[in-house]
Amino acid sequence: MSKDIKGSVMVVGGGIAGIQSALDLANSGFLVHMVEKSAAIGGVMSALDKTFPTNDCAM
Amino acid sequence: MELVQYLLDLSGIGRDRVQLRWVSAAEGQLFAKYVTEVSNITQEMGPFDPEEFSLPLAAVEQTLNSPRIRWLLGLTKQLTEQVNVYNEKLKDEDFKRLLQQATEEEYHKALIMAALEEGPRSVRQMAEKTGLSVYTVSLRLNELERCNRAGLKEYSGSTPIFVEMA
Amino acid sequence: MDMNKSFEPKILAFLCNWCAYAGADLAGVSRLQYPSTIRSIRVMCSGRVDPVYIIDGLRSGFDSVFVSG
Amino acid sequence: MESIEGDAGNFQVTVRERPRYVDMDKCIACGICAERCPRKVKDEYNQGLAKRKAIYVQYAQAVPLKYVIDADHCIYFKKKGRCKACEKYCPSDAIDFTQKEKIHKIEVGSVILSTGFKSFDPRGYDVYGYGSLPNVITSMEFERILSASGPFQGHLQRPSDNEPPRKIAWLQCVGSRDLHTGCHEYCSGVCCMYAIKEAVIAREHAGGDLDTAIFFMDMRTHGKEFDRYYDRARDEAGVRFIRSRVHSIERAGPGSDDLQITYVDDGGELKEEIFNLVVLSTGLEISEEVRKLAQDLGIDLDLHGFAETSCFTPVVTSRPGVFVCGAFAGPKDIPQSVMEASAASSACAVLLADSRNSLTQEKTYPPEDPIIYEEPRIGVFVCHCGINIAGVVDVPAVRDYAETLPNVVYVADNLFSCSQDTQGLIRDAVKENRLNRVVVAACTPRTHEPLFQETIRDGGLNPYLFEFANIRDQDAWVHQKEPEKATEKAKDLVRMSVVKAALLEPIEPLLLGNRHKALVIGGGAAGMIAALDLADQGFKTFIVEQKEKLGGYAKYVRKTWKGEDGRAFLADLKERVRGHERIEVLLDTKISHVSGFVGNFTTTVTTGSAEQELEHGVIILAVGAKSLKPDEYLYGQSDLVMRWHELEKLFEKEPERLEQAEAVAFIQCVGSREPERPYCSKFCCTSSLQQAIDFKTRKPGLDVYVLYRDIRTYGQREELYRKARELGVIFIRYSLNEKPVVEETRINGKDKLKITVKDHILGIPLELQVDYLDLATAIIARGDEELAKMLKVPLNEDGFFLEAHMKLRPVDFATDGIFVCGMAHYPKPLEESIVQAKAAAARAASVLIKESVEVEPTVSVIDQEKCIGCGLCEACCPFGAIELIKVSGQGYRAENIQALCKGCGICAAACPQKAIDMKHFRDHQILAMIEAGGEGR
Repeated sequence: MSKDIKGSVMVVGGGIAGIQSALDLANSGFLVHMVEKSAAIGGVMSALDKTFPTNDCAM
Repeated sequence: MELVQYLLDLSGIGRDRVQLRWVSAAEGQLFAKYVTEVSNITQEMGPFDPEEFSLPLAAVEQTLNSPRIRWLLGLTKQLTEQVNVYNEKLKDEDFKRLLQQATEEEYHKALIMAALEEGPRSVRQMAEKTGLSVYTVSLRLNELERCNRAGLKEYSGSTPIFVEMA
Repeated sequence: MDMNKSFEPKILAFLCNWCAYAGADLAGVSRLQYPSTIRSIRVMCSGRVDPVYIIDGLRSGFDSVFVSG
Repeated sequence: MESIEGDAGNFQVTVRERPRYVDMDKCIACGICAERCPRKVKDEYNQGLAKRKAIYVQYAQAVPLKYVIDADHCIYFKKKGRCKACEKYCPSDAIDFTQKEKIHKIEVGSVILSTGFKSFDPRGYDVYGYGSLPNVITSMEFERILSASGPFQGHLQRPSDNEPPRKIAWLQCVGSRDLHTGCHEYCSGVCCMYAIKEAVIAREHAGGDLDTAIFFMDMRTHGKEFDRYYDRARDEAGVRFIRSRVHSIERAGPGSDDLQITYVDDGGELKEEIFNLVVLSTGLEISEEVRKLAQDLGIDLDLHGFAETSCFTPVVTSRPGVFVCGAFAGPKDIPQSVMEASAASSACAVLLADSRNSLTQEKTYPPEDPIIYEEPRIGVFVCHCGINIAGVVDVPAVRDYAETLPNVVYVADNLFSCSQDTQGLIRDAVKENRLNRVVVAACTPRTHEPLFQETIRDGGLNPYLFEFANIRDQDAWVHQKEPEKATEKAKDLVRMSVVKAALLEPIEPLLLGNRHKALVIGGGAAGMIAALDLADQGFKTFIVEQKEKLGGYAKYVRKTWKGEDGRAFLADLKERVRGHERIEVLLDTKISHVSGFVGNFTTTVTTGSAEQELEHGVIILAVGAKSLKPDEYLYGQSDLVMRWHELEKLFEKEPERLEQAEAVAFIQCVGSREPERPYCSKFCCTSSLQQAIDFKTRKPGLDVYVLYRDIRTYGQREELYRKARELGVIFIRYSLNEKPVVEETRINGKDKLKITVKDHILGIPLELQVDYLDLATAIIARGDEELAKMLKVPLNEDGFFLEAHMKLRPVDFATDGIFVCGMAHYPKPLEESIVQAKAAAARAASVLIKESVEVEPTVSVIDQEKCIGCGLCEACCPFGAIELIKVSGQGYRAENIQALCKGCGICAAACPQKAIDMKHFRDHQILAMIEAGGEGR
């Protein structure tokens, strides 16, 4: 592996998984670049009305 | 909390005016059930009129704030699970009796003080106002006099009139 | 005092943040319906509830006090 | 994203940024542009059920909340140079038609692909008439119909005539578990649960008068608390569950918008039923676009387009340094995606550990405004929460009422107070109106208080100058049928909060040291993986295992469902753990005491008779679970009855037994999904089928029976179910109230078992004679009440550890610094334990890297002038957070140890001198709230 390791990560996709990865990495001291093809992050989960099994609001 | 309920009974307010229930974070259902329960109990008791009970309320509050009761409460565990300075361990029921007795005494004192707050009074007047017997009033008044919380003001005829001391 | 049927009790509630308050939130999440009689105050533990608060609640116009931890 | 060049640790990624034609710095998201835009376009966010403009925001809570021009539909771009209405009306000059596509070259150490899934499009699959029958819709469309921010504002209506439907059917497995061209043979894993949820919520919206039916093949509610949800939907909400695969939907009659479903019921009878609306539970699939991207990046995909991964390294792709998580790695639900996301971040952190903190900056806040020490100027913000609050409580009335309260100088109401733009509004309102106290009336402080505290901090206020009024969880949601009373209650709660807010005072943060070490409790696969990930990131880690060796339940896993060698993996894992310089393993060791808090735990452990204290900053719970030893089906009475991996082991040790056997049977759900244990043990179906396939492959003449209630080979494990059927494994369904009966018998001088089970199609009892019976018994919790109590973390009703949030915080607890993974959380297959272990490591690492730990500063304050040194507080404090110290000339005085104080306030309530008060819950603050609450009688 090259000696010069970059302390940054690119996350491709801004859905719930991408957001969680990005948050964890940022909280652990890494710079995160997030790439999302649509105009806003949130992915499919943001379009759900409620989530099971607690019926919490997906927002 | 048991003590508060005891005091509420003593004062005629009624122990059911305070309700205690345990609910854990996972027991939403239980919470809803308890609120319904407490609502129904309260509904049955009817509205509470703080004006009517202003004297007992003041006395209960004073009792709860009295160092003697706070001490006893705070030491519950120590007194019942360990030993006191005389190397005695109190049984639960003995401690309960002790606490109740102390509470009752303190409450009566507080009632008398609350009555005196409204102005100088004779023993008989105090008994009337507080609903206590003349004998009880004399006993407690004596104690209050000893710790300088109440004192003799004057005689109205041959009847002594007492006042609260600063 | 007349026992008016339309009497709506007003109840002061002290809820422990970690237990009863969370339980109350869960009741909400599960949409369990209960009477709209309580006004709750969040405390960090039911042990915070000084007995004097109860008397104060009654004096302030509540019909009863509900402590839940 | 265009391409990745370079190697792990040092990639150059080329990204193409599409122009928005809106200047992100200037756009204030006022919406005037969209109002003026003359071009209407189908709104894909609302699944085409509504229209949006050619300039738009995706949804009201979008991040970033900035408008964007859809060049494919914009009149300016279509007819060169025309229109420009948006540019004309934009108050902040944010429209910029000259923006061009930009190519960025970004250098990164690693890449995570979380490209997600696309919902199966049933258009090409004409048996369901989707596209031609207006009232046949997909589940995603139905989600939008239910949503308060959706096309019908949350009112339940059907597309054809906007009438409320009275009967709705859900059809499961649309595009999934289906071998037709264009469909997928895998199970999408989430549709059963979302269909039940939609049915339950639809009934809630419709107010009970709605008939809901779900047509399904196997009900796959295998996740935590899922079976309970299913039971409640059936028994309490009255959702009908019909076990049948529907083959066609037809118009109910000429001119009718209703739909006729023809199906064969459980008993083989042909039935017809008419519904007003049919929802297709469409599965998850990988889009062409993502497949192409993967190909360009050199990532191997499996047959179905999901990223190829191993069960042992679930987030690792075929290209080193490129990781994957979420639905791209296989169909899965939200918590599993969230766990994988954390796991992927852990994998990146291991790879890049040496360069940690090289490129990041700490977030800074503006200095606190001295205004916080002036007279209270309170701002009150009342939240609609879509229709969650506003549907019951009269929000504008509450807002207007708040304006009349003392010290209130600013009021506002917001659709979603938690959205990023509203956060900006609150921050600006604080600054513009010189507010120094903020009250938000919304959902619940337990989830959202930190968010608003952060917001006012950005506005220059101390975070403790904030007060929450809970008007959703404890008001709107629980008094849905009494809107007036709920509004009254909301006003009372706001008044109480305002009164407290006026008395709030700033509180300084409390910073404590951090021990950069971890304790992992449990030395199974999950515990070892978590320890390795942490140790590889540079943190010293202890593993405490109560047994005399490492391995846990994983030692029974001979093969993963993908066929990989479980034992070799475990052996390698143990080797790596033992050889790691930063891991210390303590076997035969029990936890006897835990004290402290995040960053500063001290745990006493006992090995034999020796005791020692471990100091560490985080705890990962990986205590695992065990399988039930049942007292039914002759287990323990007949040598021919075994459970789980026992039969497999027997055939391995004594192959002649398999040679001589003529028939074997498996019974599923033994002790699971019963009233006593109403949950699914999740991986028993997969495990039994693996064995069934193995036996059948080795000996094709063997009769293999699987007695089941629902086959739950969720996700891509469905392949096993198909394979087993192909090989001739015989599946017989039984129901809970007619369990199979097992008896001992002798046939031709050989001990055998006779199993009687009712065939659900023929309705008659079947008799099976088998040589061996293997029971898939429930996976049960270890009974960790004591440990849970020591750590002060909750267990659920089934004895598994209960995480902080089922969806979004699947490895955290409400108590900071403690995490859970593996079967201690819920029964799960090895690969999911590994994911969760890595996730726990990622979450733990984010605590361990910090220099210091910030703890809640809402602790006790002791007035030593009033204190008489009686020691009652010291005696009653449950956390040992108060001690008596000697003060010269005054005897003893109480002093608090802030780090240990949890802010419970028992000491304050007990102090006879009233010398103790609690920050943020001060005596006079609470008394003021009581008084304010009692007003108005």
